[in-house]
Amino acid sequence: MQEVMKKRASELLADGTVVRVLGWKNGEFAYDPTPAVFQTVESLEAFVYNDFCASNLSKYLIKFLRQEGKTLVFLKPCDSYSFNQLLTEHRVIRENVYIIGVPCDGKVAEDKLREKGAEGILGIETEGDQIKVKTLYGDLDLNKKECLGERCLSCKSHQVVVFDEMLGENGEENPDCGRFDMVEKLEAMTPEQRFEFWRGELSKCIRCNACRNICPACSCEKCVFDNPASGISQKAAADSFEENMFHIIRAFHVAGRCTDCGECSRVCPQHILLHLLNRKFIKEMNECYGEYQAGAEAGSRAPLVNFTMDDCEPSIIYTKEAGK
Amino acid sequence: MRRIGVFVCHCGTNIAGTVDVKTVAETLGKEPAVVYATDYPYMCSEAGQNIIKDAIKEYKLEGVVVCSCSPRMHEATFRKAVSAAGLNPYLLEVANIREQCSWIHKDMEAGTAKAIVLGRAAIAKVQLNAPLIAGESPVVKRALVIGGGIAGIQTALDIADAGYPVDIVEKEPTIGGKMTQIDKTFPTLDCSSCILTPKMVECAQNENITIYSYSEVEAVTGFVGNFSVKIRRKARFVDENKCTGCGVCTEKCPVKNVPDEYNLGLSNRHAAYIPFAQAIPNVAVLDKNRCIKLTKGKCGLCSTVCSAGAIDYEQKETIVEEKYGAIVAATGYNPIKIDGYDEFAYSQSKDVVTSLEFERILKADGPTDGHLQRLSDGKQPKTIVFVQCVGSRESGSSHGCGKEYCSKICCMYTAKHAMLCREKYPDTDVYVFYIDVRTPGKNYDEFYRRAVEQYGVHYIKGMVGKVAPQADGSLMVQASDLISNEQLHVKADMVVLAAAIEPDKSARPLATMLTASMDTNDFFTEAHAKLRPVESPTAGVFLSGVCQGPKDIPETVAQAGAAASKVIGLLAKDKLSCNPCVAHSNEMMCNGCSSCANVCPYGAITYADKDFSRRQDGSMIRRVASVNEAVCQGCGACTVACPSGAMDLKGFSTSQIMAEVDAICK
Amino acid sequence: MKKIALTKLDELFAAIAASKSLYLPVDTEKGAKYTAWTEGAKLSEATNTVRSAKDFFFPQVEDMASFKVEGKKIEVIDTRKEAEDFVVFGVRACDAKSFEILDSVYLVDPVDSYYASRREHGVVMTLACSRPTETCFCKAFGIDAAEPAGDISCWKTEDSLLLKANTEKGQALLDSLSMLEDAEDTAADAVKAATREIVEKLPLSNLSTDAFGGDKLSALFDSDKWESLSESCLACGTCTFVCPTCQCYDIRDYDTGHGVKRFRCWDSCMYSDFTLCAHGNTRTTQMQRFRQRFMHKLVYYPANNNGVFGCVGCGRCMRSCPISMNIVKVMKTLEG
Amino acid sequence: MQVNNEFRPKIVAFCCNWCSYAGADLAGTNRANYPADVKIIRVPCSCRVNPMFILRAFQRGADGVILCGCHPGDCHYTTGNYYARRRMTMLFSMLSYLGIEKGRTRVEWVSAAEGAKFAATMNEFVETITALGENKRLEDLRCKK
Repeated sequence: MQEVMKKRASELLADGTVVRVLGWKNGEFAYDPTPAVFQTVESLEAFVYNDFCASNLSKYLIKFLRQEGKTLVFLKPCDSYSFNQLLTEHRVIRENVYIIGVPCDGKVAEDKLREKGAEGILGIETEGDQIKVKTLYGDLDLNKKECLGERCLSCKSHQVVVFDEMLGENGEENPDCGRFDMVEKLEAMTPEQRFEFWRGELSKCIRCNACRNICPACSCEKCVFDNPASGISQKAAADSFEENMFHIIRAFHVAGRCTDCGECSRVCPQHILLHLLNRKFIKEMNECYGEYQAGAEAGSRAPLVNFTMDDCEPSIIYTKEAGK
Repeated sequence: MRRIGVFVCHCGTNIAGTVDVKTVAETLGKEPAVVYATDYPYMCSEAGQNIIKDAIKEYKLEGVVVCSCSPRMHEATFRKAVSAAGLNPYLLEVANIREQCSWIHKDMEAGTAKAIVLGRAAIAKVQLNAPLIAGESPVVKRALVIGGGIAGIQTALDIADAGYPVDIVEKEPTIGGKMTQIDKTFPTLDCSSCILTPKMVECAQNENITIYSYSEVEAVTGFVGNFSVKIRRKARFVDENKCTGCGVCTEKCPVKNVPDEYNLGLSNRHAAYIPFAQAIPNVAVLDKNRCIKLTKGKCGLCSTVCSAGAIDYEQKETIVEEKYGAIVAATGYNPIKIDGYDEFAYSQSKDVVTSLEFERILKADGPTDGHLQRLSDGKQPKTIVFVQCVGSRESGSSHGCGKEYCSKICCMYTAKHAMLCREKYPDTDVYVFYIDVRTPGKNYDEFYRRAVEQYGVHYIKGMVGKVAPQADGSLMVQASDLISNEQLHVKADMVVLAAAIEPDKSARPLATMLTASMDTNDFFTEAHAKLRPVESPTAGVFLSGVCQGPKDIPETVAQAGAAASKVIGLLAKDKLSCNPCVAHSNEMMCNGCSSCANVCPYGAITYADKDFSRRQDGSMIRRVASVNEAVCQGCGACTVACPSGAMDLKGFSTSQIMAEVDAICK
Repeated sequence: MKKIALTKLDELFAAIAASKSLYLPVDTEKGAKYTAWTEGAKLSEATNTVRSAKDFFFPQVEDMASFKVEGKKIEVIDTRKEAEDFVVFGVRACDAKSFEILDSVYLVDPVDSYYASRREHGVVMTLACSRPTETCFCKAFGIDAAEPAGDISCWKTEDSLLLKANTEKGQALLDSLSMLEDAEDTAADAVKAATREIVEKLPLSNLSTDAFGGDKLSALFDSDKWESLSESCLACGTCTFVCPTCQCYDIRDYDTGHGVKRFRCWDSCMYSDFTLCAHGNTRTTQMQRFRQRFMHKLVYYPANNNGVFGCVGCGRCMRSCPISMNIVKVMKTLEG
Repeated sequence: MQVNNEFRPKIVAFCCNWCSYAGADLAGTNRANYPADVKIIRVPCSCRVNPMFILRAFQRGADGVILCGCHPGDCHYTTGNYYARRRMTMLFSMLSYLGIEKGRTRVEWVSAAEGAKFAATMNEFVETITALGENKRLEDLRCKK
C-alpha cells in the first residue's frame, strides 16, 4: 500500500493537481512515524504508511487549507469522519483538498508491544497478522490483533466516508463493534463505584493537553482553558475538581461533534480512558435523540444544536439511573 | 476595582419587616469595592432617587447596586436615575430583596443573611458591567392589523386617523367579522349592522387603509419597528379591481347548495358568492371547492354573465411582502363546537340552536328573514329555553371542549335575546337557566332587570340536565331550580345554548410566527395583566379584541382604540432604541463553525471571511461570525453553543454570571 | 560499599520507611510509577518510570502563599511548610543527572526556597540500569547508566543489592540501616560492565552532540529545518511534562471567594501563552516555540553552564509524544 | 454549609427573565414560602445557562443547582428552552456517569403565572438536597473556608 500511495502522491504532485502532500514520514524506529508535509517528489522518499501510522491527519488541514494551493491528504476511515465534521463546521474547504482514502485494519500501539515485553527494540517486521519484533534482549513473535490500539478493538467503521479516490477496497461500517460495552459496564455500577473509577482515571491527568490538542473537534482558535478571560482558564489541575472540570467541559464542547476517532485516549501519556467520556455522550444522545454519527455526513446537524418539541426532559437521566 | 455605591430600600415595611436593612447596608458597606452604602424607606421615591444621584456625584461612583424590589418593577426607574447623574444606566444592578427575599422569608435572621448575599452578588456583577449604549433602529411607519372584525377595524381606523398607513389582513372574503352576523346589540338594542357598516365603508374609503381580504399571514420576520411580513392572498378567481359587486354571477351560478357561512350553514349560497350585501370589499368570490369550472373545467357561466370581465379562473394565490413597524393581533373568536354536549340534543334537533345561530334567526338578512321560527317546521315557538354557560366555567372539562373561563358576553346577549323575543312576540314564554347572572358594565344590570321585570322573562338559577326531543316535535327540558330546590320539566319549542367562545384557531400559529406568548387557552398573553393590557410581551406586537380574552363590543372597541394609540405612539418615533443586551462575537476567538447561527432563532448571525494576516505568521483568512445587533434579541443561546467562548452576551456575560455564582456560593 | 540480599529488600525498605517516607517505582497497568512504599509493594523492573523523578523536588502544582480577604482587609499567609524527610529509591542515572540541572537553576542565587527545602529533605537512592532500552541515549550526554549519581548509588547483582554512599546525607542513611552487610568496592564491577556493554549496542548511544552547544547559536537558530520539524507539532505540553529537566513554571492566583491562593504550576514553552507579556507575545508561531524548547536544551543551557546540555537522554519524550517528534529527530535533522 | 451543627444547603437557582424569574416574583407577591437557602440568578433565557455555570456553582460550594425556564413551547425567544433542555439532559447524563449523586441538579419549567409552583419546587428541591447532604464529589477544597 505504501508504494501505491507514494506513486499516486508523486503523480499528483508532478502534474500540479496538488502542491503539497500530507502523510506520514518514517521515524527513528519502525514504530514512530510522524505526520509530515511533502512538497516535492524527492521528499516523498521518506513517506511511510504502515501499521504504526495512527495519527489522524484531518486536523492539520485547518492549518494547511489557509495556505495557497491544493493539499493531498491520505485519510483512513477514522480520519475521514473527522474531515467531514470539520467540513460541517466550515473549518476546511472541500475544494482545496484532494482526498485519497486508504483502508485500515487497525493500527498497532507501541504500548501494547511494551506490555508484551518489547524493550530495546531494534527492528519490527510485519507480515500479515504476524509481527516480528527484534530486540536487544531477544526476538518476539506477536500477533497483530493482540497488539492493536484499544480504539481499534471496537472500530465503528472501516469505511472512508469522503474521498476523491480510494486506494484499495473501501471497508464497511461495523455496527456490532461493541464500542459502548465499557460505557454500559460503567452505567451498571453504583454511583459510588463510578465516582471511584473516574477519580482513579482523572486523577492521573497531568494536563499536558495532548488529548485536546490532537482532537480534531478541539480546534478552537483559543481554548477556554487557555483564555484568562473565560474565567475558567487553568494550566494545571490545582484541585481534584479542576481535573474533573477540564474533562467534563471538554467532553461537553465536543459532544455531538466528536466522531469517536479515539485519538484522545491513544495519545494520553497517562493512559486515561478519555474516550469513555465521549462515548457516553454519543450513547446518551443516540438514546435520547436518535442515532447520530458525527462526520458520517457533511452538513448534518449535531444533536446539541438541534431539538424537537417533544424531546425528553432532563429528569429522564434520573429515571434511567433508578431503573438500573 | 470600581467604586460601588449600595442603596438599600426599606419599601416601607415590605422589606424592612423581615430584612434588617441597616445591617444589610452596613455589611455591604464593608465589601472591598463599596465606597458608600446607605438605606432609605423608599428608594424609588424622588427623594430616594436623589440620594442615589447625589451619592454618584459625591463619591464618584462607578457602579450602583440598589437592593429593593424586583428589577422587573423598578430597574428602569433606577437606570433613569443613574443616567441622570451622568453614569451609564447599565452600570446599575438591582438586588431583588423583596419578591425573592423579604416577602418569602419570615425569619429576620435568614432574610437578612440572604439579602446580604444577594447584595454581594449584585456588587460582584456590577463590577463587570460594561457601560452599554442602546443602538437605534429606524421605525417603518406602517402598521399591520391581523383580523378584520370590529377590533381590527377600529384599530385600523384609529391608526389611519393619526395619519399612518395601515393594512388589514382578513382571512374571509370580507371584513366585518362576527359583528356582521349579530342582530341587535346590548344594552341599547341598536342594530349591529347599522353601527358597523359605516365603519367598514370608512375602512374601504380611507386612503391610509389597505384591506387584504381573503388573505392570511404566511411568515413574520424582523423585530419591533421593522417587521417583514409575507401575506398570502388566496385566489378568489375574481379580479378585485374589475368586479363591481353587481351580484349577477352569484345569481346565475348553477351551484346553489353550498352551506352559507354567513348564516352558519342554516341556509345555502351559490358557489359564486358575495358573503352578504354590505360586504367590504363588495367583490364576489368563487368557491374553488364547489365551482364547476374550477373543479371540473366545465360551466363558465359566471364569466359569460360578468359584464365587467372580472372573472378569472386562472387567478393564482400571490404573496405580498410588506414591512411594518407594528403588528396588531385582532384574530377574534368563535363559539366552541358543542356537538359533544349530547344532553342538550344539539345534534339531534334542529330546534336546539346556539346563540349565534339564534342571532341569525332574529336578523332580517338571516335564514328566516328575521322571523322567529323553528328551523324544523317553520312554526313560531311558543316556549323558548335559554341555557347559559354551555362550555363556559367548566372545571375539569368532562366534554373535552369546555373552558374553565367565563365567556363573559353570554349573560348579556341572552338577556337581549329574551327581551327581543318577548317584545316582538309577547305570547312567547321565555326561560333562562343560569349559574350566575353577571352584568357588570354601564347600564348592564339595568338592562338585565328590564328583561326580568319589564319583559317577564323567567330567570331560573339552575342548570339544564337534559333536553329530550319529543315525538310531537317539542323539546322536554329537564332542569333543576336551585332556589326552590326542585326539578323542573319545561316543554319547549326551542332551546338556545349559550356556547362558550374560544380564540380563533388561526391565533396559535400566528403567535408562533410573532413569537408572542399565549396562555393555556390560546388567548394572547398581555405584557402586564393590569398595566400593559394591550401589548404583547413581544415588542411591537399589540393585542386588540377577544384574541386577548373574552370581551363584548364596547370593551373590544375600547381595547382596539387603546392598541391603536400604542401603535401610534410607536410609529410616531423615528427611531427606536434597541436592547443593548445583545450577543457579541470576539473575532479573535471565533472558529467560524456556525454552531451559534444554528441555534439563533432570529437569524441574527452572519459570517464573513476576514483577513487576520500578521507579518510573522503569513496569510491567515478566517471565517468569523458577526451579530446584527438590531436583530439579536439577547436570548444567549449562541453563547452556550459556542465552544470557544467567542460569543458572549452583553449585560449577561459569562464573567458576570460566574461572578454572581461565586458571590452566592462563597 | 554495602550490600543486602535481594530477598531481604522488603526488610531494607521497611527500615527506611520506618523513619522517612519512601518512594520507589512500582509497576502499574500502564508502566512504572513512583509510589509511596507500603508493605508488599514490589520494586518495578522497568527501565524507567513514565513520569520523571523531578516531581519530588519540583511538583506540578505547589502552593506558595495565601491571601485572606475580609471586607477591605487583606492578610498575607505564608503557607510554606517545612518539607518532611523522604527517600526516593530507584532513580536512574539520567534522572539523577537531571537533579543537577534543576539545581543549577533553582539553587543558585536567588535560591528557590521551595525547591531547596525539598532537596535538603530528600535522599536520592539511584539504581544503575540493567536493561537500557532503545530510547535511551544518556551516553550521548556523558551519562554512565552503570554509575548513577545521587546520595546513594545502588546496583542490582544476581542475588544482592549493592549500595554506596556518595554524600554525607547518604552515608547517614546507610549508617542507620543495620541490616546492611559490608561488600567489596569492586563488587559491582561485573554488572557495571554488563550494562556498559548493552549501552554500546543501543541504537542511539552514538548520537552526536558535536553540532550543538553554546557557540552554535546563530547557525542553529536560523536553520531552515525548524519549519518542517515543527509542522506537525500539536503544541501540547507532553514532552515538557514528562521531561526530567524542563523546569519552567507559571505563578497563578486563584480567587477562592474568601481570599486568594497563590500557586505555581508547570508551564510549557510549547504553549501559546508562554512568554505572553503585557505588550503581546514574543513568540507568535509554534515553530518559534518548538525551536525554543530544543534551543534551550541544546544551546542556551550549555552556553550558561559550561557546555553541559539540558537533556539527559532518558527518552521519555520519545515514548509519549503524540506525533512521535522528539529531540533525537531534531538533533539528527539539524546535524544532517 | 453547617449552621449550628445543622446542614443548610447552598442552592443556586438560575431563572429565565420572562417566565421563571417572574414566577419567583409572583411567589413573593403571593407571600409564598421557601427556604432562604435558595438564591436566584436572573438570566435572559434558560438557554443562556452554560453547563459551565453549574459546575462553577458546585466548585464554589453549591450543594444543588436548579434551572428554571419557560415551559417548552412558551419560550420568549421561541426556542431557547428546547436547547437548554438538551444541554441539561446531557449535563445530567455526564454528572451521573461520573458518579455524582442524582438529584443535585434539576430542571423545572415554571411560567410567570406559577408562583405557587415555583415555591413548591424550591421547597421540594431544598428537601432533596438536604437529604443528599453536602456536595463532596464536585467540591473544590480551596473554596471551603
